[in-house]
Amino acid sequence: DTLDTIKQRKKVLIAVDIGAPPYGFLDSDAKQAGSDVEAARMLAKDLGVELEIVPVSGPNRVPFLLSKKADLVMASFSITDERKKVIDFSEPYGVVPIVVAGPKAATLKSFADLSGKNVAVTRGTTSDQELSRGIKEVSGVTVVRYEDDATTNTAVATGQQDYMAAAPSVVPAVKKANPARDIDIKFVMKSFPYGVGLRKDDAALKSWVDGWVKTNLKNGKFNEIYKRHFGMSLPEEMLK
Amino acid sequence: MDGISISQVGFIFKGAGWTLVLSAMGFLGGALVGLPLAMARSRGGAVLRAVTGAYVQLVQGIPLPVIMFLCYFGISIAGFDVPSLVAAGIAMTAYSSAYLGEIWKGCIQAVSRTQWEAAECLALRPAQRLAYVILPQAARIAIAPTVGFLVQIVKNSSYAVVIGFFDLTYSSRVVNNSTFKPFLVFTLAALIYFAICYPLSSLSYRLEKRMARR
Amino acid sequence: MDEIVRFDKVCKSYGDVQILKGVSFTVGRGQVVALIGRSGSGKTTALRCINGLETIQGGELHVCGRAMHAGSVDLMDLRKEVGIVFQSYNLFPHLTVLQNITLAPRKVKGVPRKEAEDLAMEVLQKVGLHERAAYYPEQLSGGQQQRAAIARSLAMQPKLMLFDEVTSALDPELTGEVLKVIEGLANDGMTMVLVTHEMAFARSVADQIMFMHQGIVWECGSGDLLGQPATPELQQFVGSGL
Amino acid sequence: MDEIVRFDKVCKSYGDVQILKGVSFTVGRGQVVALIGRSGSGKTTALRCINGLETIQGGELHVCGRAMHAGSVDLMDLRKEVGIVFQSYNLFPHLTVLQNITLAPRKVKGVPRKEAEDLAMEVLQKVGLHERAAYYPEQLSGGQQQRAAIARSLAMQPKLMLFDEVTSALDPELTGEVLKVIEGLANDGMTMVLVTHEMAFARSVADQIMFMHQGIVWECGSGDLLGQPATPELQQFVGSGL
Amino acid sequence: MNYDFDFSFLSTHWRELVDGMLLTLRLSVATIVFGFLLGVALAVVRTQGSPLGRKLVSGYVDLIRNTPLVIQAFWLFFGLAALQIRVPAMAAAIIALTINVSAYTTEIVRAGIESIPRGQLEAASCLGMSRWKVLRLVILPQAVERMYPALISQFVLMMLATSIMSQISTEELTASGYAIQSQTFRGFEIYLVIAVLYLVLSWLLRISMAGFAAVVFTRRRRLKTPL
Ligand SMILES: Nc1ncnc2c1ncn2[C@@H]1O[C@H](COP(=O)(O)OP(=O)(O)OP(=O)(O)O)[C@@H](O)[C@H]1O
Ligand SMILES: Nc1ncnc2c1ncn2[C@@H]1O[C@H](COP(=O)(O)OP(=O)(O)OP(=O)(O)O)[C@@H](O)[C@H]1O
Ligand SMILES: [Mg+2]
Ligand SMILES: [Mg+2]
Repeated sequence: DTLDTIKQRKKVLIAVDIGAPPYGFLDSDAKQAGSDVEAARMLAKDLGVELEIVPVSGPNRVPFLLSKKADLVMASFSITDERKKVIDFSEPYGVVPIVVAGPKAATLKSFADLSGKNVAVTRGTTSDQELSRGIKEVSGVTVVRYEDDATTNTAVATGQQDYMAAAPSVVPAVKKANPARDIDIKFVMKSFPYGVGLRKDDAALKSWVDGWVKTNLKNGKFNEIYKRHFGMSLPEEMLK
Repeated sequence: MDGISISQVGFIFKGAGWTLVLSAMGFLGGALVGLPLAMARSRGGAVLRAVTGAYVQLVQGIPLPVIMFLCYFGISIAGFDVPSLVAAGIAMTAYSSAYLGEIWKGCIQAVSRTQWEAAECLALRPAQRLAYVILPQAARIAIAPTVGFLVQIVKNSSYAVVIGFFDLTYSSRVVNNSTFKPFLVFTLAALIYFAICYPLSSLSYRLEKRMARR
Repeated sequence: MDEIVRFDKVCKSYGDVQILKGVSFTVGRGQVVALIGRSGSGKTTALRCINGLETIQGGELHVCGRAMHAGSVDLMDLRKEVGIVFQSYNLFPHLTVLQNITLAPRKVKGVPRKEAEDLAMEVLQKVGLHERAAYYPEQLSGGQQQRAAIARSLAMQPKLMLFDEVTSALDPELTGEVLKVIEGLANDGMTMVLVTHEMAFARSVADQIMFMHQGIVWECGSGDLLGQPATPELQQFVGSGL
Repeated sequence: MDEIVRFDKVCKSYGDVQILKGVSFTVGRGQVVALIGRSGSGKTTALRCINGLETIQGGELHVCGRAMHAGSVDLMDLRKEVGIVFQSYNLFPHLTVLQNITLAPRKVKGVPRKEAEDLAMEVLQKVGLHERAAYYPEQLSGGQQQRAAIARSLAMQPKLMLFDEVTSALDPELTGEVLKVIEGLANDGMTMVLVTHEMAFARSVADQIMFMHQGIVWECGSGDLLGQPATPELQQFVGSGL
Repeated sequence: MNYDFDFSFLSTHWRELVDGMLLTLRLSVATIVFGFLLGVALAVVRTQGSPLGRKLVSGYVDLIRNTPLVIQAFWLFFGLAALQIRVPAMAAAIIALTINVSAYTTEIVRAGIESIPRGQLEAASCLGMSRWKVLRLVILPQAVERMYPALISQFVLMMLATSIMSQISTEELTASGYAIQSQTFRGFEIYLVIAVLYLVLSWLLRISMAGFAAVVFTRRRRLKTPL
């Protein structure tokens, strides 16, 4: 079992996307920072082992886990049915609504209004999946897929693209990078709780992580991290 | 610097260090595998030549990023637990051995047949012929193209970005992702690569000129 | 008289083309045999068979007491006793003359460096090149390179020396230098087989002259042979060759 | 008599080394002038000055009515009237003989393809190569290549032809072929300047022979010049050259 | 080995792979054509141009050949955007690859031009051809023919390098692989399939370039002398 392995080697390998602010990024001291990084640190401490962060990007989170290059994935890993077929998730420890954003002036209320437009999205993320699902019936939408969140953000911030599908947390970052581009949230596609990704049949580890998540939701530690990075609180029902 | 902190620049330079380590691994590994490969390709029996030829065709027909993926995930699927540095090193070795093998094969073949015969007629054993007569001559021809290929190794180690190895390219990408300063970050990265590669390629060019004059 | 080389109806083909069609002759200890004949008549091929650079397909060939046709000869061992010098010198360009000469004695026979170098200087003296020991081949004239190549073979102290048109890449002046060296070896009693186009030289230095034609020894005899050819073929060859 | 070429105290240097030190001679319409002289005496250089491959540093040089020394000559235009053939043929290896010949007429003069090809066949006939029109240069012997090169120049219908040792890369048999072609041109009345080492040929074909020595025209005269050299220099040259 | 291979994604996702492959092919062909033309033009400047022109070209070649393609692509992609020039990903990819391959082509063609004997140039100009005509009709055809094998190798390398363009959102073969992976999570198998597809592509490219040579270089075909 992975839990034993972790304890034996006295080190846990957690996959985090450090190119995805505010979940993971480099601060001005070039130290890894972000909500997932902090959560991972907390997990390692509570487990009483050393932490090794394995940097991943959206598309290769699952292969990293399956090929045992990581014990756990904490990389804004939304819980979806497709993913559940291949891996397990812990109880959710955060939630990410995914939205479509665009220039303030544009009127954009639903997928149908995207007709004839280019939309930037990070490849292989839930935003990608939801966007693809939502525009199936809409003609003339071009989805432009980038390799990681930061590239997507850069593309919008620098003016490569006008529209993006992403988590709302990135919108301020884009604005900050280029104030001239007045990007606003247009509509919410869906809200996804995200959890810790585990390999299937890792029962012992899963039950430990589930317990750990519950405890820290109750004692408010997760909410504290979340508030610091997202400027809002976790939904009430999660904190119970 | 505007928008990037000193530590972040330092982070990029640390990535440059890893690029050098990765390149050195790729070169050493490539040389260790490439030399026997070159000998098999130039002097081996029909079967050995066919097998090694197939290996070269295979590696030279697949993009390095895809080789990186296959090594990275393949090794762990095979049940070994290796850090990404090792996986990238193995991929670089596969890549550079195929190219170095071909370069060196050409150099060995450039030593004329009559040298083999002369050595043979002096009763030197096959290994001695190679060691004392052929390889020293081939090595002289090989220096310039080998140094030239080193540049390719350094540059192509940047493909390790696809498996998230913290080389110069991935480091600058992460810094860009955290700072949104693409122009600055990638110009800096390009300059560092240039500073590493340019001396090598002009050295290779000069050596080539000198060889041509002989 | 000992026989060093005995060709007995030796046949040799490349693919379908038969080059040697039953060559027979012998070389006794201390004898000098010259092979002459038109280009393509198989002289080089015959010479290369002697030290095993080519395998033969028919007949018998004995060299230094070894049955070459049997196919089980230790060639490395044979070549310690048989030296060969080519038209194109084939010196090792990355080594000095001295290193060229000491390489085989040291690595093959295990002679210690010092001793090998003394021996090398001795043979260099013999070919008149002792002052060029530290030079690289490219620093020497063609004639000097050829003499160095001869010295390299001599340093293995062979029982038999083979020479394949060793002067044909040289101009007349340099040719003279090299022929003098070979003449000296003949006087020292070295057994030699030489392929040459220098008729006058063959006549003066060889005990036996073999005229090869169409893959066999067409005529043979002492140096006088050239003066009184018995066959029209040799007559024609001598007429054009001299 | 029209003057096609007039050298008047022409000087030419490469860097510090003066090669032509005041060369003077004229070539009239329909004349054949042969330049002879020792290697390095400046014959090739003089020839190259005529069609502007080299610029001159002193004196006057008129070619087909143009003042070459003035430096404002339209070389493209001049070269439509002056053909040159080199020792090393310089055929274009990627084109057939016919394409080699039609290239310049079509691309420089704008002659339509069909017409250019007819003309090409005509000049090929003249040099005896019409059966080789579709061959590539590498498929031809040296003599054939040289004749093709002559045909290529002729197809531009020049007023003046220059030949620089066009036979010295050829063996005697092939040399004959080429010289016959040049003789034919002379009989047709073509104006020609030829650098040659074939004294007998120069004598028979040239109206004027210029002996160049130390950068000037040392002696000149009709073919008989070679029989009765006036200066010891020419005497020596003729003695060694014939 | 505790891993079960599963290639069932091929039956549902083959279309994406084919699309990716076609895009890779289009990207390669476009880049080969543009890169070759630009490379030849630069080689001409490099060998015939003014001293300033030559310096500029050799600076360009040095710069491109001593920095990695990925970095060039990032720099160009985001750099252009920062200058408010918007280019679609496909165009950006073509520009980056064209610049890259043109630098190598320049060096190859330059070496070819320099290997043509001076006599060819003299003979042509003595026939009254202008400099440009000499170059176009005599020098370049021979130079390209001589260097054709080197160009084939370079173009195959370039085709393989298109895979890195997935990083700037070009949906070529490797990107198709990413996309299928993020839906099926069969990473290793997918890259195996992709590796095979690239092998097929590089084989196709070699064959068709050799075929092209047979058409263009009439002499080689007629004399049956291989390149
Ligand atoms: N490796 C080979 N494969 C096929 N044919 C060969 C080979 N080596 C030599 N030959 C042919 O064998 C014939 C005899 O060659 P050989 O070199 O023995 O002649 P030679 O008498 O030494 O002539 P030369 O005076 O030109 O050196 C020639 O017709 C040659 O073409
Ligand atoms: N490009 C050059 N730069 C410097 N010196 C040159 C150049 N071309 C020719 N020379 C020198 O000019 C001299 C005359 O050369 P030229 O070729 O005119 O002689 P030539 O009479 O044609 O001799 P040959 O019979 O050998 O062809 C020679 O000494 C030669 O070395
Ligand atoms: Mg021979
Ligand atoms: Mg000359």
